[in-house]
Amino acid sequence: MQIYQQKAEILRTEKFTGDIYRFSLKAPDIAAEARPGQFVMVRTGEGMDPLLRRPFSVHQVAEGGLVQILFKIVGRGTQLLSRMQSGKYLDVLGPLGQGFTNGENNQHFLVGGGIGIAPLLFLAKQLLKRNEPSAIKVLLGARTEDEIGILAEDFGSMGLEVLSATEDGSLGQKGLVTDLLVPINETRATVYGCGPYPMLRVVAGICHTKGWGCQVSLETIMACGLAACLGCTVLRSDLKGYVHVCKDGPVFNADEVAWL
Amino acid sequence: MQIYQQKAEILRTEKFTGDIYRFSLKAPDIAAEARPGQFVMVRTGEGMDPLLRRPFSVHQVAEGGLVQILFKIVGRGTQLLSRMQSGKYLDVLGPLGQGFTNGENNQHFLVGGGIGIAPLLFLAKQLLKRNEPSAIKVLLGARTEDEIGILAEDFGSMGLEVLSATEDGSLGQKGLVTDLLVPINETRATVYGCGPYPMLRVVAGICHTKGWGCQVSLETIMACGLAACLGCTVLRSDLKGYVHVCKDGPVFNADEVAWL
Amino acid sequence: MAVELPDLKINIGALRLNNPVMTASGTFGYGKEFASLVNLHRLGAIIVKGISLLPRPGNPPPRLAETACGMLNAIGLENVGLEKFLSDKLPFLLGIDTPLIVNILGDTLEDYQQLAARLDEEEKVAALEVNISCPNVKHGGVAFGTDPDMAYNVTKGVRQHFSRPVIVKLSPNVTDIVMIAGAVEEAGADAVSLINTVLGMAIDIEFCRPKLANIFGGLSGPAIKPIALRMVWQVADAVAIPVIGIGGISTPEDAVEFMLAGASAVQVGTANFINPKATEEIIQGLETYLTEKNMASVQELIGRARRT
Amino acid sequence: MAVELPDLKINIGALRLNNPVMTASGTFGYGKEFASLVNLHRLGAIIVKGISLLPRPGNPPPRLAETACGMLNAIGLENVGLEKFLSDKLPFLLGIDTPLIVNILGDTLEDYQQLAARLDEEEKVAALEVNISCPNVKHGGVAFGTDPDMAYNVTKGVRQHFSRPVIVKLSPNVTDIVMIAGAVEEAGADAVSLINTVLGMAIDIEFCRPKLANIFGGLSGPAIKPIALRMVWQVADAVAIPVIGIGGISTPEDAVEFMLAGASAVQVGTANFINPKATEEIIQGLETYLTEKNMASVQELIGRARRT
Ligand SMILES: Cc1cc2nc3c(=O)[nH]c(=O)nc-3n(C[C@H](O)[C@H](O)[C@H](O)COP(=O)(O)OP(=O)(O)OC[C@H]3O[C@@H](n4cnc5c(N)ncnc54)[C@H](O)[C@@H]3O)c2cc1C
Ligand SMILES: Cc1cc2nc3c(=O)[nH]c(=O)nc-3n(C[C@H](O)[C@H](O)[C@H](O)COP(=O)(O)OP(=O)(O)OC[C@H]3O[C@@H](n4cnc5c(N)ncnc54)[C@H](O)[C@@H]3O)c2cc1C
Ligand SMILES: Cc1cc2nc3c(=O)[nH]c(=O)nc-3n(C[C@H](O)[C@H](O)[C@H](O)COP(=O)(O)O)c2cc1C
Ligand SMILES: Cc1cc2nc3c(=O)[nH]c(=O)nc-3n(C[C@H](O)[C@H](O)[C@H](O)COP(=O)(O)O)c2cc1C
Ligand code: FES
Ligand code: FES
Repeated sequence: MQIYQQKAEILRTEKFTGDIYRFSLKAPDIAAEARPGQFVMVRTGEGMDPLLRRPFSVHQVAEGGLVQILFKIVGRGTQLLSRMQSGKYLDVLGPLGQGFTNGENNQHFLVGGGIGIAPLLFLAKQLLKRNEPSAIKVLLGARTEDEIGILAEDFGSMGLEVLSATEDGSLGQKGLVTDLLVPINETRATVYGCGPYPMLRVVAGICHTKGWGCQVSLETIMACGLAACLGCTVLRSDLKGYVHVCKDGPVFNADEVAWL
Repeated sequence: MQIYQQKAEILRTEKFTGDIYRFSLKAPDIAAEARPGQFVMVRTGEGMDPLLRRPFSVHQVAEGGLVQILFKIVGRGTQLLSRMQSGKYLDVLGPLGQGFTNGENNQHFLVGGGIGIAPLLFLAKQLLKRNEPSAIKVLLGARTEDEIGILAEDFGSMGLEVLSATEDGSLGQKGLVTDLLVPINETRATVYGCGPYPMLRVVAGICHTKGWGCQVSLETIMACGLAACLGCTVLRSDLKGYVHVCKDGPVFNADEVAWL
Repeated sequence: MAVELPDLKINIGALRLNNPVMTASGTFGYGKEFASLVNLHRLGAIIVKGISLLPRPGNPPPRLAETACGMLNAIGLENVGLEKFLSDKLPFLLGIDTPLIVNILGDTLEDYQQLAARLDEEEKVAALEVNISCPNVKHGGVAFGTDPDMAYNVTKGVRQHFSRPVIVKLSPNVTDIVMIAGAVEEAGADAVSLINTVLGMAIDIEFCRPKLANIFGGLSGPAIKPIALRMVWQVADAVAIPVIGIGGISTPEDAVEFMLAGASAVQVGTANFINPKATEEIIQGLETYLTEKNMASVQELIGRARRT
Repeated sequence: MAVELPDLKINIGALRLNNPVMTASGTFGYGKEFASLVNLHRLGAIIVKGISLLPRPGNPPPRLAETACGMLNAIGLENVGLEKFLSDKLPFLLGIDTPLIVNILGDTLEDYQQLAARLDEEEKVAALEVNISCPNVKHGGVAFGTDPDMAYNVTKGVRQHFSRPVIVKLSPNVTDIVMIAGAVEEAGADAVSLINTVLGMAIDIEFCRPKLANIFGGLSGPAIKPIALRMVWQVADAVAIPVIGIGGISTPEDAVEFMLAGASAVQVGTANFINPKATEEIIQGLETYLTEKNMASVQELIGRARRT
């Protein structure tokens, strides 16, 4: 697999509510190679502080060599990034890691929590190439409407059914996204989950119980994204060793990793 | 003496040729207190790298609480500064140090080399309050016209005679600014010098020979500007100890310091 | 309903401070330099530039160099000397209602003892901070702070000549800082403060020579914070006396980190240069942090990360 | 008129390198990880992740934390072990026309010797780099690299079992690195490389616990450059064997600084993470610098700042 380090021009920046931003980057090589669930490592500035690149899922690729990232301000790096303006260049490394694979089952559930929805749009497009829209459902959860409102519309316009849950009830059902999963009755299904660890743990548990396939995209702190620093470990399900999120993941079968 | 730490809005940025910039900052407290030859310490960014503030002479103060700095890009800090846009805020500390004093003599020569001209406009205005324009001459030197062209005009419009020397002959006489000083025949004069150390050394030598008063503005690397770190030392003329540029200077009588 | 502000008071042995934020020696002059920028009465304590028996001119310039998130200094312990400190600097400090801690340094054991004895006479001097990172001229210039026996002897000497709290300031340039801390505790120190600067250098590649005339200098600032924090953790684990954390502290969050690691108080150094109001902002920020965390006293922070 | 390019070749004992820029162990995987980003044939040498006799799983996560201009790692020396290195990683490296240096680590003297003996059989292994920052399990976990005798013994053992150049990699967490360097020189090391990471830590103030599961970790990156440079200067002053500089090197200017301080070559570590093309850019930049300075060979840089 080819990895590229590109100076990517920021062609467009969009600010959504809830401190969420979408950047469209001109990175043709990365756009050509990227697959849903893969990520890029981005420098958030030119100086040495903050030092490390930050990982972001490929949110979408689009015509003209565009790579989009969708991110939320949570600290200094994302703060700096959010202030960049179109016309500037970002140093982007990618595509990295193992993405989602097309589940064998006939029903596909895309489950995203908060900013975890980032890679699901790309995944949905990919799945639509091989599946009927009716075979794909999108389940989104967030604290409040702000965080997922726009994206919910994007999925809707692709002809997909979207179910939402918000903790404050401002969009969809009041509660957690996992609440939406529990009542579903399917014998053969694949769940693609992306979001905070506690949510993924519940998703993995539900899938295990129901006997569904379950792919989850995990996050850890990363230094290199290249399988070189060995810093991005999570415990294997056999508890006997570690997998590396940047190389073996970020997407794992839920039964590959330990849920602590 | 009162020192202020202010978040000063950048009201205007001007870019001159030769990587020289002039920023107009809204810093009323500093503007009210500052005297020619004093300086301010400016943070060049928000992060921790580069870490230290950078010292810049007060180039001018103007109506409405304005402080101007004139600076040249020479490294990372000035580079970062040059990219700031009006509307942003700079963290400015000042006014600091000892400025120029009004020489007792009837002739005043303002001698500036390169970006060293920065504090001389403010000084000229001050001197004009107590002296006839004919008693003040401005001698400017630079590698090429770019570096001093605009400023030469500013002095001219104040009714002052300006003599220039450039190394490439693009403005005024071809040669060094000190060449302009040598032929002058005055018995009682005060020279106010500002520029690179080698130039100031020559200026000090000429003044010594002619028996003129000589005030020079020195530069050193500074950490605090507050007489706290004791880092900004230069050797005293008696070779027995040090003076501190940020507290005892930056303007010194040429005979206070050693010329090595 | 009145909102209870969290209590910021802490004790360093017999020394009672209104809050745990002090100024690190050599970064705050003799206090007066910051008078127009900081409310000096608000500080936990003021620690002044290190004082020797006789005035010292310090090293030739250049004395400073900037590094990534840090700076190097080779001031060479320039100071006005004991007598001038007492006559010129102390009077201003007498007017400040904040504990004064005098940092002392010497070439020999006797130097330290004389300094301690004379400063003991000044009631305003609430405590001494003993800088043992200086070379012992009678021991071939090996720093007092790198040898447990020498560190013990200096501490003991000061202890015997000073009646109020003695803080010993440790050098990080050692294999085992715990061993040094143990030695000074045994010698009767009331507290240890750490770390002093880390020995470093920088080279000017245009002029092909070290950036500092002295070649080596002390590294300080955010760059050294992880090293300082580690040493504070190690020392707090090993000694029973209070530990004062120093090294790159620039924000309230930094101060909290050091206290969670086991520090009873902190000192702000290089940050004073970048943001002269740093100390006050840190005090304010500590209060905010405690309020958010529903903690009644800053003492609850001390060593908390070591207990979970 | 043909412009002469400056000569970048250097020797580390019997080891001949096309240029002085290597990859620091643990920051460049086993080479292959960077194959699509860097022209591996262009590097001075490739140093791979430290290898132990048996595979090691490493420490539990979190293993990383970012700090000001630096990072902490507590990987815990995770590696595939000697056999898997030979079977899975070496074949790819055989195809790269660049000297391969294998970094080795052990729990005991015997571990190091066995590694040396087995790797001596592989012609492709141009040199060994001996990581002595590891704890000696037979000596209560004190790191080999903090004690001159243990450092001497490890070096001697490896020396006796390996016929090509042996580089010993020094720990900075010591009072006197010159003493350790002297010991390994005496034991027959062909070169020393320094520095390994500086022990540090960071605390998460939200969760009130160390950011690393291992509590302590190794600090690397630009933050430590001044410390590394100082140690290179000190060691280059004291030993006759070549010194390889490591620590925060991210730009050609950084590499020049280390060579001016006395390093014969440099290693690029953390910078590979931030800018995977760093090594190539440094090689290119060295060439440019030499051209501008009218120097015919990179060897002219070595120790130049120490001679003026
Ligand atoms: C494979 C992968 C894909 C990701 N995709 C996206 C995405 O599409 N959109 C998005 O907004 N975010 C994504 N993230 C998370 C994103 O990388 C972090 O939010 C970002 O690095 C935080 O940087 P910061 O400097 O703003 O925060 P910091 O100041 O570094 O940290 C702020 C807080 O976030 C935590 N944090 C920092 N880095 C990470 C990390 N890598 N993983 C988890 N927690 C972290 C810190 O511990 C701290 O509590 C992804 C992470 C990974 C590993
Ligand atoms: C009292 C005083 C007043 C000054 N007034 C002005 C002014 O009005 N306009 C202006 O353009 N510059 C002025 N300077 C110089 C200015 O401070 C430096 O150019 C600036 O700090 C360089 O920062 P940098 O990050 O761009 O360069 P760096 O990357 O820090 O350094 C680039 C080069 O400049 C040298 N340098 C860095 N700081 C200083 C310094 N303080 N003095 C001398 N050399 C230095 C470095 O050694 C290096 O060679 C003044 C300096 C002092 C001390
Ligand atoms: C310019 C400067 C001068 C210093 N002078 C002294 C001193 O006289 N005595 C002393 O014990 N420490 C001195 N120090 C060390 C500081 O007090 C402090 O221990 C060190 O800088 C680390 O803290 P920081 O990273 O917050 O600066 C000095 C530090 C600097 C930067
Ligand atoms: C993630 C990581 C892993 C490392 N692993 C090793 C190792 O296995 N063996 C070793 O000798 N040094 C190891 N090091 C130390 C580096 O080789 C280097 O000495 C250190 O990082 C300082 O250089 P730098 O500042 O350029 O990174 C590692 C460093 C990092 C950051
Ligand atoms: S982030 Fe470096 S190995 Fe995964
Ligand atoms: S710059 Fe700190 S004393 Fe002058």
